[in-house]
Amino acid sequence: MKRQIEAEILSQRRLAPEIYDMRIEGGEAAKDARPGQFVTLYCEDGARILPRPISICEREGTRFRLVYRIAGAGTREFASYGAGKKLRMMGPLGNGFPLLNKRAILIGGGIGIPPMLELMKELPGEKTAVLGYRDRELFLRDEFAAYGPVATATEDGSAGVRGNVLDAIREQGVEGEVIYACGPTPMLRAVKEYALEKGLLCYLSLEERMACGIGACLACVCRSKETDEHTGVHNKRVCKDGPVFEAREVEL
Amino acid sequence: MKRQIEAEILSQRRLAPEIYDMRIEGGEAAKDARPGQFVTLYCEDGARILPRPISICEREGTRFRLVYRIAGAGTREFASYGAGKKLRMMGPLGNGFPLLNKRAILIGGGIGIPPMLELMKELPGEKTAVLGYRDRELFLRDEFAAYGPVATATEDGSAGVRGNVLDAIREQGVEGEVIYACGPTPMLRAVKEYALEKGLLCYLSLEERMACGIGACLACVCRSKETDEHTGVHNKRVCKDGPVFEAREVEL
Amino acid sequence: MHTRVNLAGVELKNPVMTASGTFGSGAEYGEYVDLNRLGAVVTKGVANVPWEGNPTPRVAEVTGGMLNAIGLQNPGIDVFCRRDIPFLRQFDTKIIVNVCGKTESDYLEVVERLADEPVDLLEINISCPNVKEGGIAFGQDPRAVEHITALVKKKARQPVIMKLSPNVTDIGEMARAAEAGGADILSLINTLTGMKIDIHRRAFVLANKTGGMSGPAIKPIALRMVYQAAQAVRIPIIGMGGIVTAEDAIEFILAGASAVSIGTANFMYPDAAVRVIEGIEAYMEKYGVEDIGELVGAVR
Amino acid sequence: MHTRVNLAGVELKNPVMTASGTFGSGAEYGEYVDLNRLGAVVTKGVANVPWEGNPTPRVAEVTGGMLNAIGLQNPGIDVFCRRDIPFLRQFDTKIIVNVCGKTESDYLEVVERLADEPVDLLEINISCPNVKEGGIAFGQDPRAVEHITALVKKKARQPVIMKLSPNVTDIGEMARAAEAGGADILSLINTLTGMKIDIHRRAFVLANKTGGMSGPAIKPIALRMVYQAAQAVRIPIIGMGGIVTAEDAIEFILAGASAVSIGTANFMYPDAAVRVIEGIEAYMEKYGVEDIGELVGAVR
Repeated sequence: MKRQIEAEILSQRRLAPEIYDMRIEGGEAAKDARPGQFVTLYCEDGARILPRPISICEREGTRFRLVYRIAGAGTREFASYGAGKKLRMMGPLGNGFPLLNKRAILIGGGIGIPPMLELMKELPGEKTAVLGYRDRELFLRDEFAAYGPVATATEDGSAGVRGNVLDAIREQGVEGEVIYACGPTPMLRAVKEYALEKGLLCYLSLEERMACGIGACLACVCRSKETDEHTGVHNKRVCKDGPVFEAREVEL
Repeated sequence: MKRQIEAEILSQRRLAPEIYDMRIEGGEAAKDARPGQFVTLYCEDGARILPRPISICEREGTRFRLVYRIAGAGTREFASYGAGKKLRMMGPLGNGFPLLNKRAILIGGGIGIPPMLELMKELPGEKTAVLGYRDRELFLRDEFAAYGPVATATEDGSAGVRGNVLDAIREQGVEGEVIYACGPTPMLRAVKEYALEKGLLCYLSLEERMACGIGACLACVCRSKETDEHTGVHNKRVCKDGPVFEAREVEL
Repeated sequence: MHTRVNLAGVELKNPVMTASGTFGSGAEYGEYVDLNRLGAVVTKGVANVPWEGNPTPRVAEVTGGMLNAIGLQNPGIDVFCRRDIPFLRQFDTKIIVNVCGKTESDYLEVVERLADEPVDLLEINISCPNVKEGGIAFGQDPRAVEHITALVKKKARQPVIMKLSPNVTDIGEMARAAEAGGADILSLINTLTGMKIDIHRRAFVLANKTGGMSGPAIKPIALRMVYQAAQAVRIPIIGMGGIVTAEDAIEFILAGASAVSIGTANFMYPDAAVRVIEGIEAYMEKYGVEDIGELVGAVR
Repeated sequence: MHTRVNLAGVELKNPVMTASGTFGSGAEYGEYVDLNRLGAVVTKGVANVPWEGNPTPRVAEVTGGMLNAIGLQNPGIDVFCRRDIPFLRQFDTKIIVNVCGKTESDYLEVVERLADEPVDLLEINISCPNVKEGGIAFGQDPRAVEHITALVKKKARQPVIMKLSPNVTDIGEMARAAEAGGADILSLINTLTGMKIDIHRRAFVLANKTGGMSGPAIKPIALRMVYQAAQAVRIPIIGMGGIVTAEDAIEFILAGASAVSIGTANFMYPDAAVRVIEGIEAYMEKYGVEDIGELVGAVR
């Protein structure tokens, strides 16, 4: 039976302003983790009751590396903890990216970058990372470079191509057969359009406000093209059926 | 202007099961503290919004020593913190005991014992402490002994006189001209009766559930014999007019 | 010592069930908790046809609780009967189906469809604040409550639980209306209507503007209403609203609830219901309570 | 940039005041906060004669909030006029007197007694859940709300704020009733009736059994009701219920409140009101809001 565990933080450091890098012991269940899955962390503060979904940046043995942005009081609480602190955790959750043996473009935007790192490690074929940042705080970029070429875009032009990830792809002539992407919805929408235009297979990792994190509460749905088998309507559950969807499956 | 401060915990240790001993930096305001006053400590957990009143056990310069019992989630939270942690704090609050130059009996029962220690130190005249415990966990007793004779009662008879503080007074022939007491209401009621019977001056430190801690909300009232000047009715505010009352002033 | 409770002739092994909408039909939480331990599983609301529910965001966290505006998304009664009832039948727990509708005939269609299904109790949801039609509209007027209760009772083969809305002036009046309509059991409270605004975007956080508030924050209000309802009627009450721990559950039982539901707490601890069951047993042991019925309404 | 608001002809330097019952008449909190900074001080409820209030315990903490059943203890209007009004007159802030009563004539006696006193606004408390007679009984029926409002308006020399109870099915209906009765301003919400039980003693925690719930936990409900009331009437609204931070206050303003009250937060941070004022100013600066009126009801 799966369970919520008391997970011990192994280390934590600040990677960039508001971006934290936590290593946490995930137990036996962690061994089954796939790139693109996530965990849920629970606050200790009794005023904050809902779990926070956090994508898995890397997994080594039973240990997770979680790189996350402070987005509110809950993630600020997490960021305040150091090694030795235990937090309730569930996961890995969700479906994860399919590992295809095709030439791949991995697109990460902002806090959508971390989950692409484990994928970059595990994809068997040729692969290029395209990372979109706000500014010169290029967290994790060098780590991607260990596994393949990296194209960079920054909104303010302070590094790489000025503009967004698609600007970088076009300007640097990045090519592939399959796209994997995680980032803000406007980015995903543009990536989907680009993939359809180029006739590329495309997997998108979506984000939506969650409650249960395991598919029971139907909070985090997205619009699906077809009637979903589970829900009986045009909705898929981001936490359970996703967070990764083939781009044509979902409406953004 | 008075204020709520961010007070730094200087040290904390466990004195007995569920009884903790915290030293905390009280700032300039601490210098005016009198025996029998209290501070309010605020939880960090957002689910617990009300301050916890804690009696002042000792005060040295700007530092308070607070000895308290874990009575719920809030005090359990306080007990979890070590040196360096900062907590919001107000105080000293309340009136405190009058320091009379008379032969004094200081009666403390259970978690009513700690505030009597500072009083034991500061009273100018001859004084005897009478301390009532549940069992052989005689926290603070030895520290009282440095300032005068101590009579002890335990409910289970494991130390001193078996019974309550009045049993100890009678059995050990403790005498004086003024009684100061802090402890559970049944004890205070018995002490008041004893004092009236013996014709002794008697000051009681009361406890009642508080909200604001400074006299505004009228939560922690006690019944007063006379119409109270502030409230216009037969109620006095434990936090502001008390916690110390001349026994004849209040109905228990 | 035993924790069995009898609700309108249906005997539950213990008084702890899951609150509708927080537990699906048990399949997802079944991976985290042994469903055989539960007194009953109360399913997410099911209508005569599939409902798409509301746009997202559908949830928001608030101090000590959450808002939801799922909008009763459900696959419709056909899928439910084909998939969810057989799933739940595998377990040694009672099955309570939460029934929702937009019109009277919607409710009745589902109730009739369930007549020959192996479900133990029906819970009629006349108190969902998140759907435009039906739902709460039936639950805020005593005449409407009595009327829909009577209609359902005429068709229902299983005993009927009427689930009451807390968004009313006088919960006792609503409880009496349901009892007058023939309800076998009451359950309360459904969620309290709440709102959250994003001051930076200057917009409602929920796509539906308002949502139903649940979680520990609402417990004192729920407890008060359960107490008031218990004073108002003779039929048993299933109490819910912010129950996380056994201590919470016992408060509701002492206030007059014969059974309790665990809702939002499932999102905090997937095994919350089992923790509550174990805690109730420990309490009964500590205080020498032989029959949990001794505790029902013991504080008044 | 300015934060001035005009409430029925009374200009407040900023929209932040203290909620009745949490701030006494300002004397105690005046040691911790500069009363000159506040838009107004709303006093604890005052009746025609002294009230003893309820037995203790009068308060209990709950998740993210508290219950109180003070029972409107007050020294009566004579002491109030002699002591509290002169005290408040020392400060550059508006004085709003909260008026309570058990009967219509109690309210009117206080209103008439205040006619020649230098107070700026009257707030009529028809929504206290903790007194047996009067209080909330006037606040849960729209006809009663309109009636008492009209009676008070006939006698009052100062503009009248009607303070509404959230323990109702339809807050919009209550708001319209007060407006129809001639109210100049509405304030909401008062506390939600709640309960807490001590499972070990098997007894109510509050001597009064139930108490009024306040604090951050109730904010979503309060915000929803302020929004609904603002949609229902044209008169200004003073919003309150769980406001601790400037962000909370701005939510209420965006939902339609022209001003806000800080209540239970005073118990958490004695300078909560000033923190809120400063935070509102910072928000206005950040977003280039020239006049706080631009924000009132900007989300709908």
